[in-house]
Amino acid sequence: DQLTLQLKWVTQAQFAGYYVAKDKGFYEEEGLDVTILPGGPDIAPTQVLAGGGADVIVEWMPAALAAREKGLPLVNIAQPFKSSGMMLTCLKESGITDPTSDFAGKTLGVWFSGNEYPFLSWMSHLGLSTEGGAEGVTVLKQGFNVDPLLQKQAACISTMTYNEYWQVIDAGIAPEDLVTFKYEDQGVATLEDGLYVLESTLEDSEKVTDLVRFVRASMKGWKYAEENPEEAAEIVLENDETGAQTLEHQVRMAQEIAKLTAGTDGTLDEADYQRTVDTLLAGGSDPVISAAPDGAFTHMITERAFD
Amino acid sequence: MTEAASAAPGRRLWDGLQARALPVLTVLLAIVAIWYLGAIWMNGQWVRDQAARADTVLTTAEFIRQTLALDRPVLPAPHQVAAGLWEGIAGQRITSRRSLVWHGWVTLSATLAGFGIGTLAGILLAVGIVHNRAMDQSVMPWAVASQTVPILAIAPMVIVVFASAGITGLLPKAIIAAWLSFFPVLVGMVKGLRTPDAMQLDLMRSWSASRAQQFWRLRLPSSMPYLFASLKVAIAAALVGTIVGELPAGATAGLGARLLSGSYYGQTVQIWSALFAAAALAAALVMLIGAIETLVLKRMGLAR
Amino acid sequence: MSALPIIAVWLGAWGLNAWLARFDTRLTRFLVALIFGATILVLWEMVVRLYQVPTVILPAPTQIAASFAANRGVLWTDFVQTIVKGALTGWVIGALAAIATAIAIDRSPFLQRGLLPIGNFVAALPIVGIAPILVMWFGFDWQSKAAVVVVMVFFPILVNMVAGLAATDPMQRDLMATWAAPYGASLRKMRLPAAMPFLFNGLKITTTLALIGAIVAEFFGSPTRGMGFRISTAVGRLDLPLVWAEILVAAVAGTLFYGIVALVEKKVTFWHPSQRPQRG
Amino acid sequence: MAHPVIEAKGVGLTFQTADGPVDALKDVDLTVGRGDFVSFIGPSGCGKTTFLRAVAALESPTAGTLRVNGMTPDAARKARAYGYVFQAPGLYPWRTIAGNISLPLEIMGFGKADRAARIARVLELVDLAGFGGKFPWQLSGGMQQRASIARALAFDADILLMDEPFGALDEIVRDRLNEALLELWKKTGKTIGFVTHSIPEAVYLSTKIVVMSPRPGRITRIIDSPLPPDRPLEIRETPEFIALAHEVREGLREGHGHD
Amino acid sequence: MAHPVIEAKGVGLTFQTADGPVDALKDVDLTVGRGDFVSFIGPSGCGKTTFLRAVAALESPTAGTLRVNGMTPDAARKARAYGYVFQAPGLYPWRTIAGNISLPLEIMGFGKADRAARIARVLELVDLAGFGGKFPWQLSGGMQQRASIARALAFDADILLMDEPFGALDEIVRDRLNEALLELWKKTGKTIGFVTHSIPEAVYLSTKIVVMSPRPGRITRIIDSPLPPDRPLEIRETPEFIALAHEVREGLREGHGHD
Ligand SMILES: Nc1ncnc2c1ncn2[C@@H]1O[C@H](COP(=O)(O)OP(=O)(O)OP(=O)(O)O)[C@@H](O)[C@H]1O
Ligand SMILES: Nc1ncnc2c1ncn2[C@@H]1O[C@H](COP(=O)(O)OP(=O)(O)OP(=O)(O)O)[C@@H](O)[C@H]1O
Ligand SMILES: Cc1ncc(C[n+]2csc(CCO)c2C)c(N)n1
Ligand SMILES: [Mg+2]
Ligand SMILES: [Mg+2]
Repeated sequence: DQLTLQLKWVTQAQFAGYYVAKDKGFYEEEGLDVTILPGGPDIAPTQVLAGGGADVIVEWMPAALAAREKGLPLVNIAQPFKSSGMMLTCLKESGITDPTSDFAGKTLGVWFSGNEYPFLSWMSHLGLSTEGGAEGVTVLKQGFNVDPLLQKQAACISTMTYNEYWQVIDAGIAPEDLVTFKYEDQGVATLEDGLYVLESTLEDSEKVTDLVRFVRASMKGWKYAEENPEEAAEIVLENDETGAQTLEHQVRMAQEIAKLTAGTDGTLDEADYQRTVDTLLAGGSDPVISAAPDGAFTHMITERAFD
Repeated sequence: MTEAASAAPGRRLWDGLQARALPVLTVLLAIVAIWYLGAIWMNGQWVRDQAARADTVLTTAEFIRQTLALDRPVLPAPHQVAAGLWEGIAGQRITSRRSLVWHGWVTLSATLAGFGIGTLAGILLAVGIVHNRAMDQSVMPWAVASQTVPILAIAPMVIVVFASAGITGLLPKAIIAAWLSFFPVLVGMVKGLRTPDAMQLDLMRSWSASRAQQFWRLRLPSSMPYLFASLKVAIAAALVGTIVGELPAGATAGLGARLLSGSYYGQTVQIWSALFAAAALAAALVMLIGAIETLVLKRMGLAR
Repeated sequence: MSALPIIAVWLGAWGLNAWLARFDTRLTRFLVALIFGATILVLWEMVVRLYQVPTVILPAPTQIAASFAANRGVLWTDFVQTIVKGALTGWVIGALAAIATAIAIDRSPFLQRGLLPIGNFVAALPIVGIAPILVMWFGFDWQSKAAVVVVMVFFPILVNMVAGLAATDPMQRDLMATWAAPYGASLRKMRLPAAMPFLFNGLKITTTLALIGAIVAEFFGSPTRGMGFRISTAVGRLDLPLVWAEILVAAVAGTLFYGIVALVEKKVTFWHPSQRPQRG
Repeated sequence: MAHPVIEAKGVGLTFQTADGPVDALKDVDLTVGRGDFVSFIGPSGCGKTTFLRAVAALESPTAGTLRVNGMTPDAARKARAYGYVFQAPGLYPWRTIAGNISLPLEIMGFGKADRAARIARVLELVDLAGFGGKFPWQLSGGMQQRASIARALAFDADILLMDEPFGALDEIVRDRLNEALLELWKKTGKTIGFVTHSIPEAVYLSTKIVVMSPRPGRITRIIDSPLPPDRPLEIRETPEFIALAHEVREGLREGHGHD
Repeated sequence: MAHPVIEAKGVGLTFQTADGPVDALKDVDLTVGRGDFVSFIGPSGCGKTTFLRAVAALESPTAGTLRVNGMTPDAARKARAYGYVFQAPGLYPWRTIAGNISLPLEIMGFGKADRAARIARVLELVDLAGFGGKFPWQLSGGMQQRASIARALAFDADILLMDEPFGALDEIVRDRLNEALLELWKKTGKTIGFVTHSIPEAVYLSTKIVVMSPRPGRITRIIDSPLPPDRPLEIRETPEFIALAHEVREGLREGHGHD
């Protein structure tokens, strides 16, 4: 059976599990023909899903819940990523040591296009306005790369533990010259890289069977990638059509990703879900979502996959 | 005076070459020189910071050498870009994903498709506008408005919308390219088809020529110079459109994807190489159209 | 069968226009264009409703209008940031630089032969490529957007202006020679006026380029306002009506910008055959 | 047929311009019979071109009636009754001289061999044999004008309308073409309408000279020529000729008054 | 000064074209004294325009020597010795008629009041008073040509060079302007070089008629006119005039041969 998966970002080890499952024939074993569509800076996977361009998407939970409130009935069917890899990376020379006291008056780089929600809710936790001024923080829409930090246009930028952070290091800045704040450590972590489908898909029993097989094969891929990061990185590299990735960077990314996928078989942990919803709801005057969502996830698929 | 005129033809060719090549070379040289200075100046900050972090003091020669050899320069030096281009063009099998030739080909095919669609649309609309008064009055203002829609900004969305309608691959890119390239053709062709003067039209009338005869034998031939001028603009526009269309297609192929991934990883050398490859492609396409133009106009006796 | 009403509306509006077009007065010309646009909007609304196109793919005009009304403040802020600060400033600087360069080139055939071929090459550089570089050089705010616009509009205007300065006919130049006019006088009194139709051609083309450049450059980094910023953010938030409201602002602003330049052109180059009322 | 070739009764033509209406023609009555050679002469702006254009259905009169061969001018146009030579050559620059002459023939559906024969014949006639392969801009102004005359002659229209065809030519060439035109007219019996600024030319060529005057454009005199059809160039020194020229000049002066 | 105004000795001018060199002028010898009125006449392409342009330093001879007022033509140009009327009006379309006439005056640094007075005077002279505020394209071709003549007269250059200035005008207007030009010449004693295709015009106006012939462009005859400076229009019917015209025509025919 045919299935299309829309990734959240470009081909890289962040999505190693899916590429491994495809390359190693795990999907084929389940009788599936999976097409993997890479994402990009301005691709909104939710929009692709709504438009019928994909059956399943990889998306972050804040964006998925926000879309659900907008009337697009997204449902989480599996959660391969247990922990969040998001953090804010600052130059030590900016003098920031403690988020609660030092962010005021600084310029921070943030990703937008639906990825700004975790940051916004963190700031509202801290009681900082994002409109600039001495009491708030000035927000920059961060582009694709880490230049704003290197060029000192921002005191801190958003980075992922597995990707942008290492680009900063590769650019020649020593880890001692940096200060990082993980969202996990700040108690504002939200779930990343889950698999989402439309509610209507779940009403179709044939589709549901496909999804079950898909999740099962994908998780097999993830576990394989966890254990063999080098091989996973090579598989990713083969699938990269731009030819821009380097093996060294992808291997490192695969190793970092393994830390995030560790400790889950893909079943969504309700406690993690609740923490994400609470974080998003506690947004002060401008919460990301206004009410606790209902039916935003299902365990049906993972249960049938792993029983 | 007369002696100079009767100089040997070989000598004259050489003089002509010199008169053409010398200024270009001079300006080129000046640009490269300014570029090197700029590279030293713009990369200097980083080199100084690094030296400060490492607690070393650099000699001037050291400093200059380092600014021109950074991995992630703010402005790569010309020789770095040249090396990147050479590596991308000649250093790979052309089917390799690291080959600029391969990416160039992907972009080129979508560009040509979009250019074809755009040109056809532009010409058809122009013919309609010239022959139908209602079309003249209604289409033109909206054609102008259509170009002010920031198509480049909504290209990602357009790609998604097309994907939802089942159109994927080369076509969505080509349609964005076509959107950008139909306008110059439309404007040029309307002007061109209207360029026959009153007397030429009156002659046709006095011979009682049909509309079709008027079109094929008068309007179309006299619009040729305008058509070619617009085609040159249109093909460059189509290339830009394709490249932008390739950006949101994410990590797939094409010079646009190459630009983007270079940008994503801060690989300035890769950006600049892709950029130059794109510009060279555009220049080659424009030159190709120029060559066709000369050929056609010469056959028509319009080139002197 | 559900396409029937759509086709009916189309045919009806077309018939009305064909009839109106025969009068060819200023009023009917305006009406014809208006009806054409209105028809497209109605058809759009009908398609969206009849085929139940999801809002996240294509919102209906009425939804866009509602979003426009609800977000006037945001739209205005974005307009000022992107169009007034980014596009206009860049366009003015780029145009002035191009005109000055064109005059320099006009004086020196050496420059003309050296700069123009290279200029054509540079003009072919896709802006999307330079935008991230310029954002890196000029920072996140409107200055980098203006820089992108400067680069984008410079060469089209330069090429037109150079052609314009050379557009005097030989007789007009010979006349100046018989009067032994110095360069300054022949520039001011002959070349500049003769170049105006060409200059305006370049200025008109670049109005839309300037808008596009300023908006696209915001994709590569921006403060948290601006039309490009809003469009990409709103797409991420699935707020498609807001995206289209921004597009509407861009289209209206662009058309106005174009219209104003065309109007000034009419005033300045009233003498050019293309601006004179057609005889016969 | 009993119809006169051109019959104008009370023809008026008013242009609506931004500065108000312009009476290009007013109350024009004129009858031209088959085989007439009619010259129109008068100061600039008196409506000569406008009248010729109205006859060829390139303008529509706003008053009076105008008939050509008993039909409306437009019907006559559709019947391809006209060969028209404009004041400027109006050659199509992307066609060679032969191609230009061929164009109306193609439009009217002449066969290929017939076209070639006609082109050769008219090129000979205007002294351009051997130049058929050249493009217009490779010829001097005078040669271009002759080519445009050749083009109008090639398809043997009944009525030849010529708007100052010889204005750009020097005297010698002009004399030669005048003779050739007279020759052609005598041989073919075409009806010719001819606009000129030159009094001797009008007198030398015409069977009927129409003198016009501007503001509003109208006919002030119609002079029938007593000269015989055979006119050597030397006829211009005869007293009859000089008297006729004098009469035309008088007519012109009347209408000139204020200008 | 003892210098002749224009002195050409063995002047040749060859254009290098794609089809090979074209001898536009060859071995031209001519001396023009102060106050002469010289007409150049000859078939199309014989080099009349080229010679006038060489005198005005708009072309450089490739052989021989050419002096104007004892200087090189270029030095004379810089000294603003020339008023030049081209074959076509060549008005600047973005300036009104008055603005066009004012332009050379501005360039030469005339004061404002002086400019206004001169503009009014020359507009009167060419019968265009009241049209100063119009733009060129609002006038008929003839009026434009007169405006361009007015422009050349406004700054009182020593030497007036006119290239078929009256070609586009009808006979009556032409007669009137011929008279006015003669009047001006007698009054100011300017030296005038005048190209025309019309034999009577050349004879009527000139003190010296230069007949030229093409391929290569050269002078075939120089005819000094015995006519007195005072020339009513009727002089054209005198036997002297007719004889002179005949001589010019003979000269022209000689050079025409094959064309
Ligand atoms: N299309 C038009 N619109 C307005 N006015 C016109 C138009 N065509 C001609 N006229 C005016 O009609 C009058 C007659 O013009 P026409 O061209 O017939 O003159 P003409 O006798 O041919 O003059 P010429 O000897 O200069 O060719 C003029 O006053 C002219 O300005
Ligand atoms: N710029 C040029 N380049 C090449 N050939 C030229 C150029 N100007 C003139 N000629 C040639 O020089 C010869 C003389 O031309 P010129 O214009 O002086 O003739 P003319 O006597 O003024 O003719 P007309 O009466 O047609 O104005 C012609 O054969 C012409 O083709
Ligand atoms: C312009 C832009 N920058 C970052 C992201 C966010 N994002 C999505 S997946 C991922 C992991 C990258 O290693 C990141 C950072 C985005 N969507 N758009
Ligand atoms: Mg006329
Ligand atoms: Mg000449």
